[in-house]
Amino acid sequence: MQLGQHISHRYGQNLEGIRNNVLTMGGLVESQADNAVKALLEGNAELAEEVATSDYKVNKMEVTIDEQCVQVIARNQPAAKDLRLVIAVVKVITDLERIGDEAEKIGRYSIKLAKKQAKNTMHTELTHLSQLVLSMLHDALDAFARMDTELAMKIIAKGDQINTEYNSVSRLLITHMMEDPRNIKDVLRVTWCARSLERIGDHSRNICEYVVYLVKGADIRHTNLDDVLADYFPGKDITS
Amino acid sequence: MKRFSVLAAVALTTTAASSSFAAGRDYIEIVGSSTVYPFATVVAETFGKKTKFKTPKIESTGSGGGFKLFCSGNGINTPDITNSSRRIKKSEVESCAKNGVTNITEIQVGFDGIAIANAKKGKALNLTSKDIFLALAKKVPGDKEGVLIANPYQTWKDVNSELPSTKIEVLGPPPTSGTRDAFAELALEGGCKTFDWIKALKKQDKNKYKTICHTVREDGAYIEAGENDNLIVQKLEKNPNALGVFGFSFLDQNSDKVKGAIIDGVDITFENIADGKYPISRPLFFYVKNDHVGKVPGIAEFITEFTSDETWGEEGYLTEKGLIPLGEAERKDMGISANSLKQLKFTDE
Amino acid sequence: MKETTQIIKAGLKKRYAREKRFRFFGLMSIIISFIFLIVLLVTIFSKGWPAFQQTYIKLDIELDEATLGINKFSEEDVLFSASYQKVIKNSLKQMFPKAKGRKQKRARNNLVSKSAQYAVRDKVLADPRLLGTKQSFWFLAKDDIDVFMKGNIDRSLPESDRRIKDYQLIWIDKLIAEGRLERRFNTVLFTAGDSREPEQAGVKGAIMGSIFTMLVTLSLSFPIAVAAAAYLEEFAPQNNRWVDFIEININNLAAVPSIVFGLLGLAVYIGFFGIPRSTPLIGGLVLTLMTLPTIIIASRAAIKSVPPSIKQAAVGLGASRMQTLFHHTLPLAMPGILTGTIIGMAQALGETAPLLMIGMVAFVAEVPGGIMDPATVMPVQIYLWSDSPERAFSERTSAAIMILLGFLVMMNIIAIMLRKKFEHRW
Amino acid sequence: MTDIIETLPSMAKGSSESAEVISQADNTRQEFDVEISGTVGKPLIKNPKMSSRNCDVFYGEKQAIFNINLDIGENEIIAMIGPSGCGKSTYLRVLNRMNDTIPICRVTGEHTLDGEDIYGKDQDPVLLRARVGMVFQKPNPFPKSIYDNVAYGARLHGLASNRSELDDVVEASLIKAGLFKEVKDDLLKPGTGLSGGQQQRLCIARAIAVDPEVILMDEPTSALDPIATAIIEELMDELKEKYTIAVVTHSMQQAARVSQRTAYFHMGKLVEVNDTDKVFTNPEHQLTENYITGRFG
Amino acid sequence: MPIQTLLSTLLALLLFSFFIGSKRSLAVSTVRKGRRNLHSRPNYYGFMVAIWAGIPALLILALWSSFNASIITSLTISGLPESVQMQSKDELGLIINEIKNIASSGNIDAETDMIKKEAAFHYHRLEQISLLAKTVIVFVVALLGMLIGRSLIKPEMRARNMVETVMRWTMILCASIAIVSTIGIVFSVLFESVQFFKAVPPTDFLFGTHWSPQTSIRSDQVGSSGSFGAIPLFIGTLLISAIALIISVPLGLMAAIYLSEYASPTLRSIAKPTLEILAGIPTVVYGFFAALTVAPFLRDVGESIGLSVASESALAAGLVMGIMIIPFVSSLSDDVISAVPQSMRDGSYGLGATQSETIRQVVIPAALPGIVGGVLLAASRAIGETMIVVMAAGLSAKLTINPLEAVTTVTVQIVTLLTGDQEFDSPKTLAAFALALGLFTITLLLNFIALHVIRKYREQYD
Repeated sequence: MQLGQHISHRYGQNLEGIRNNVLTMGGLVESQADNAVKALLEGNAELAEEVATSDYKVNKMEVTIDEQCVQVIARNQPAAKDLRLVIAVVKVITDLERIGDEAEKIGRYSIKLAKKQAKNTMHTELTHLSQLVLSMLHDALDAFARMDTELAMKIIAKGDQINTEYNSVSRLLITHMMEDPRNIKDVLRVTWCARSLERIGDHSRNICEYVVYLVKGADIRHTNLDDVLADYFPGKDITS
Repeated sequence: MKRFSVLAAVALTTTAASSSFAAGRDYIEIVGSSTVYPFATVVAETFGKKTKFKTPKIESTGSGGGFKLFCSGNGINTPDITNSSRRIKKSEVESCAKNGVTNITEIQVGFDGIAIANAKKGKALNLTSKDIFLALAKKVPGDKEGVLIANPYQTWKDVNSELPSTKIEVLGPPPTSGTRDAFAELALEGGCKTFDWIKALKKQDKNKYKTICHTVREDGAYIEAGENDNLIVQKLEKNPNALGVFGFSFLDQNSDKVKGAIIDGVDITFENIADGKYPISRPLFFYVKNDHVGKVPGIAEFITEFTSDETWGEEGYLTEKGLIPLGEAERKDMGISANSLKQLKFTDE
Repeated sequence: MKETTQIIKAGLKKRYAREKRFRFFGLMSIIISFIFLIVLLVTIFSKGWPAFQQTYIKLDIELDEATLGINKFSEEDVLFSASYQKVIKNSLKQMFPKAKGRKQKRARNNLVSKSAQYAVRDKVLADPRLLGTKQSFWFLAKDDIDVFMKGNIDRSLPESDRRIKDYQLIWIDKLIAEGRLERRFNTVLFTAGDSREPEQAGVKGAIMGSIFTMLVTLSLSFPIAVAAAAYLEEFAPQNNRWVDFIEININNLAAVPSIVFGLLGLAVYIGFFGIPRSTPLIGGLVLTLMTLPTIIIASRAAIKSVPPSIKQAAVGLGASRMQTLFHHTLPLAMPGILTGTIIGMAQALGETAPLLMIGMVAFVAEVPGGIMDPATVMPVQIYLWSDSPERAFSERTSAAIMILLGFLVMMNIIAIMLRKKFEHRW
Repeated sequence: MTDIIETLPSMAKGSSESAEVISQADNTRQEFDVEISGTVGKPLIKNPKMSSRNCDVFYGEKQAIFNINLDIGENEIIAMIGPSGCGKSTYLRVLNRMNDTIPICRVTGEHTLDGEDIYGKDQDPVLLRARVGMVFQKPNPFPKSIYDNVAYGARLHGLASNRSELDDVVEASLIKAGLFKEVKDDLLKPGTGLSGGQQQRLCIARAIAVDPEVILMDEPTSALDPIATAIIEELMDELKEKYTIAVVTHSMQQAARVSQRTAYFHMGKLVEVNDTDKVFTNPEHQLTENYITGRFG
Repeated sequence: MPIQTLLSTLLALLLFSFFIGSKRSLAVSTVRKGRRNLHSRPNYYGFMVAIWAGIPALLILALWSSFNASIITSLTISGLPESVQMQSKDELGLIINEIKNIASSGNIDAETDMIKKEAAFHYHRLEQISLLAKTVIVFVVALLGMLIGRSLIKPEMRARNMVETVMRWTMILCASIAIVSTIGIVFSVLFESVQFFKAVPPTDFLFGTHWSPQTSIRSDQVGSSGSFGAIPLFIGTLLISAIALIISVPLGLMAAIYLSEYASPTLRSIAKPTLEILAGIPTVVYGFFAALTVAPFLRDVGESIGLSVASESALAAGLVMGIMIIPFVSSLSDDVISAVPQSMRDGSYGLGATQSETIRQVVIPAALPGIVGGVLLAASRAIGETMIVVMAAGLSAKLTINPLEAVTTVTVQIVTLLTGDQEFDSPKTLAAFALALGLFTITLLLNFIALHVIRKYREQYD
């Protein structure tokens, strides 16, 4: 999809500004998530502390972008793809903010877990899941930046993988709890972290859905993936 | 550019507003009667061509308007000569004198015959003055002596059984015209006088007499047709039943279209008018402001030209234009008094 | 189909009939007007055409010194005042010796115009050495002869009803047979001033008079009228008694009969300011008053129709009201102003009545050379000629009308061209 | 697609390089001028009230409209949008043969109203215009009283046989146009004395009084303020129940608000016709998209 | 210096002042901060200087010229011996006149008495002095004005405002010319009218139903004075104008409608100017046409259907006059009809009106004020027309509204009375002035009413 040049230069600038801010916010959120995972896996309390305390930046960006969107709607009454862009942005930043929140949560648990680093290594179980989620987030943001619906569809299709991974991690952690009831407190923390990672995956998926909406004008939420593929990506084998 | 034109306009207006037009006038200015106009213009033109003076300018203002201008004073802005189809009146002499115009010469140039004519196609008419009076007067004597009734006659036959039974329709000049005046005085009064009791009235009550004899009927039989005599001629041609009253020169020029009626047994011809046999003709005059002579170049020479035999004589070019000349002796006297600029001494009739 | 549709359909036939009738009336109005115009023009043109031709007669003149009483060495004044009529008479006598009686002799002398002697005089003055020789001259024929040659006197009429008698016919036939009679284009009509002899009469004096008068009228009435209109439309306060009064007066002046302006000119310009009578200046001044209201009314309408947005735009750019007026409003209103000016000028060009009072209804033989020379104007010339007894003037009257109409058409064409040039669309 | 990616980094750097962006955009502009091969969306529907096939309109030598095919359904409001001079008003005037009054205008193609040929030999433009009424951009009340303005058409067409019937027609039309309450005491006052919005409603009342089947509106609110506009839009919505309405507008918001379908015209061609919902969120044609989002194209 | 030379020299001086002014302003501005700090454009400074030079000089010139004569005259009189001065005013006027004549002609006969000769010489000298003084003063004032104007030039000087104020006053002056003319007209006819009303009571004039000035020409016959009831003249004017309007309004209006609404542009561009020729044909031609073609035709037609038609009838004159004024109605109506906005027509067509219905019910009502204006102009032309009436309707003042009879109009009577052969100060001539005054008053009243009616109409529909 091409954006083209607006007749009203300022309108165009405003829209671009919003997009840029969203991408910046995406980048911020992504690094938050990265750091959180890193802190969790490495038991780096310092990093975890930083993640836990810098969520306010994400929140602030959300408010700013929200404000910008309201202004654009009020002033320029965007239509068609501009309208979809604004709507998508409003939704994307909500998801990003949530991702930020999840990252913060992971950070907080990581601080506590880090102190017991030496004794417990259950959180290493999360390595695979976190890699998966982070790449998904990265790709989603990429799809948004490039308005790449095919990439977005691929990510959406990955959603199942995360579920599978989360289920297996859950099973593992339950085993840990059964092994040693003293560990329950820590294991629960790790479970919550896994839960957060799963949420980040869901949010990323949402972002991808908005990308499809933004580009194709089709709302694919709560619809069968195969139908969507048949309708909007005919003749393309995306999931494979 | 526009502002300059505005400036120019302002300048022009001021030119107009400033009254000092002291620049000399080198041509004679003549005003007055439209009846004399055709004759005066011919003289003026010949004068202009023959001599080295400029051709005089002649306005056709009517006799009254002419006197008004003439009598408005001496000076370069007033006319030098006025034409008139009647004598100057006492009141006019007075108004002249009031403005300092006291030294006037009166010159009678000849006569203008007034024709009563109808179309060539129409029947030849042999009228008497009485017929004319009875046909055209506003009130005519009734059956009893001394009683006037509103004119009842509708056709010529009603007036005189020998005349054809056509509707009385006479096109003539309006009451403001000298021609009309002369016509009333000569034709109507002539017929009027044939009634003895009216004639007798003349001595007792002149006003009443004139009222009876000069008043023209206004019920449509006499049609006031303006002073365009050409038009009257053409109208007569279109309407063979109608008669017209107009100057002799027009009859002369249009002898193929209209013919004059015989009045009291006299045919309207050049000779008959000159002899005074034809009853309806009137004198024509012009008046010269003696004070201007010598100051406006050419006045004396113009008078000489006017009064030369070549001009107003029996063979003169004015007769070609229809002027009836004065008699030989009168002409001579008039010529002398004119060229010597004899001052007019007004005597009431 | 809906009920209303049916009702409408039912009435349609009648309405279309009405439409057709209406259109027909419109077309008829134009056709009727055109018929009148054509009738008038045909009358004028058919009468006026012959006036553009003039009959000339060739005579051989013996410039005999003895007859003339002058010789080659005479003073110019003597040469000037000699009677050249005699040699012309002699020449005619030689040609037609049979004339009997005074009447016929006079008729013989009147074959050629009275101007003939002056033509001879001018030639002699130019070259006194011609005296004593025999020269051929083409003289203007007398008006009667001219009228006859143009077929306006019927030969078949009985002699007494004809202005050209039988003996004259014989002379004319002889002249024709000898090739001494010719019809040429009538240059006199355009190069001479007024004359009482139809064959010598021309409209140049009247044309020049009209031109000078119109110049005065135009140069006064145009700026004044435009200024007045601009003031009333652009500057005058609304609902001001004085302005109302001006407005009523302007409208009223448009309705005042033109003769009244003549009275005004007589009383004010001549009586009060002492402007000389009979001059294009006074005529122009009087006609200015007469045309002013017409131009003012038209100009006001034109200025009013300039969209206010344009004026506002100019004022918005910081132009003063005066600048707006001169730079925008007036140029844009120019087509309308010009239309009004032309209508007014055309009216003034054809006006006689007011000139009566200020001495322009006059015999002026000399061609005026400026606004201070005595002059008449075209319509007055037409009026005077139409009232002249000489038959030959009637065709000249029509010819003069044709020339006046030519002027009018020219003015209209200029107006249309100017209008085209200034026309704007918004 | 690729452009965006290239422009993005520069965008991120800030506005100081925006000039460069514009020039890039200018370069890309050529690519937007794609050939319009035909109308996208759904110009044709079942059981249309009016329809046009292969419509061309010429002004003298100049062609103003190129091959338009469009149906207008019963009781729907169809909005026509497009840049100035795109032919939408011209097309609107084709529908009731108003173009007949322009001598140099020539219309070809098939045009029907209820299946009847509008330009057929036996079709009468006067009758047609009574059935297909029109409301214009600028309120143009006649220099008559309010009553006479509304009664004008009814009188012309003889729709009322007596005074009281005429009164009824006038009252009913004014009520339908939502103007009756405001003017009921001033019916004999001149129509030109009303406010702009009232005048336009008067014009609508005038059109309704003839009881048309279709009402064409040529930018009916372009000269009005938002309140008056809102009242007229509300009125259009009500009128939709009885009449078919085609409205030309320059306000996309208005088109979006009042119409069920929207047609986009571009340089004499009909580019896209679609449900209004779709056109304003997700137009199919690039040109439509550019127009409604306010882009070059 | 004669006035023409003086004026043209003055004009040249004004041009010179203009250039001086604009040059000076440029010079002044460059000394300081350059052109931009000038308040007005250099042209305006030029105009300002020209105004300073021109207006006082022209004013002085006009004043001098208007008082010149009377001052010199009184100076001459005061130079005369007392015995002469003692004489009555009339006598004195005569003497002065004579002196003036002597002076202007410069030819002094031997007979003229010494006093007059001297006076004439005195007069002549005074005149020469006056002329010289006038020339000198005017030029000095003009030069002084120029210098003052020049010295006033400063960059901050508001030349434009000053020039515009002067121009504005000039415009007011131009607009007021209408009033001046009205006053002029009233004054030029008032004096004679008053004299007339001394002879004829105003009531007789205003309400008399008989107009017959025929016998009163004889001033020696007071007893048989004619009657001067103006009613028949005004009725006649109305009758003929009404006939003319009955002919010209429908024809002109329909022609205008056809041209502006139905006709092709080519036909219109040809037909409109062609029709306008009708207004340009001299009225003499119409007069002949009416008298020689139309009137006999009407009479013959009348005879054939048993109606008595006078050979000079109001109908013939009115008919031809109607033709003459067709273009007044058609051209002006055509303009206003074309000016009716297309949207009005569209509105009507859009409702299913036919073209004629649109024209009749929408276009014409909308154009009505303008059409009425055109008709009024045509009517005033009809009222003022003389030649046609003189030739075709005659001069007999009959109180009738029968168009088949001969009538006359006010203007015709004015012209005939003024150019007649009777004495100028007889009531008969003076009646012309009274008629002019009457006509003028009536048209003024009508215009007054018209303005108010139009105002009311405009308030309603604008």
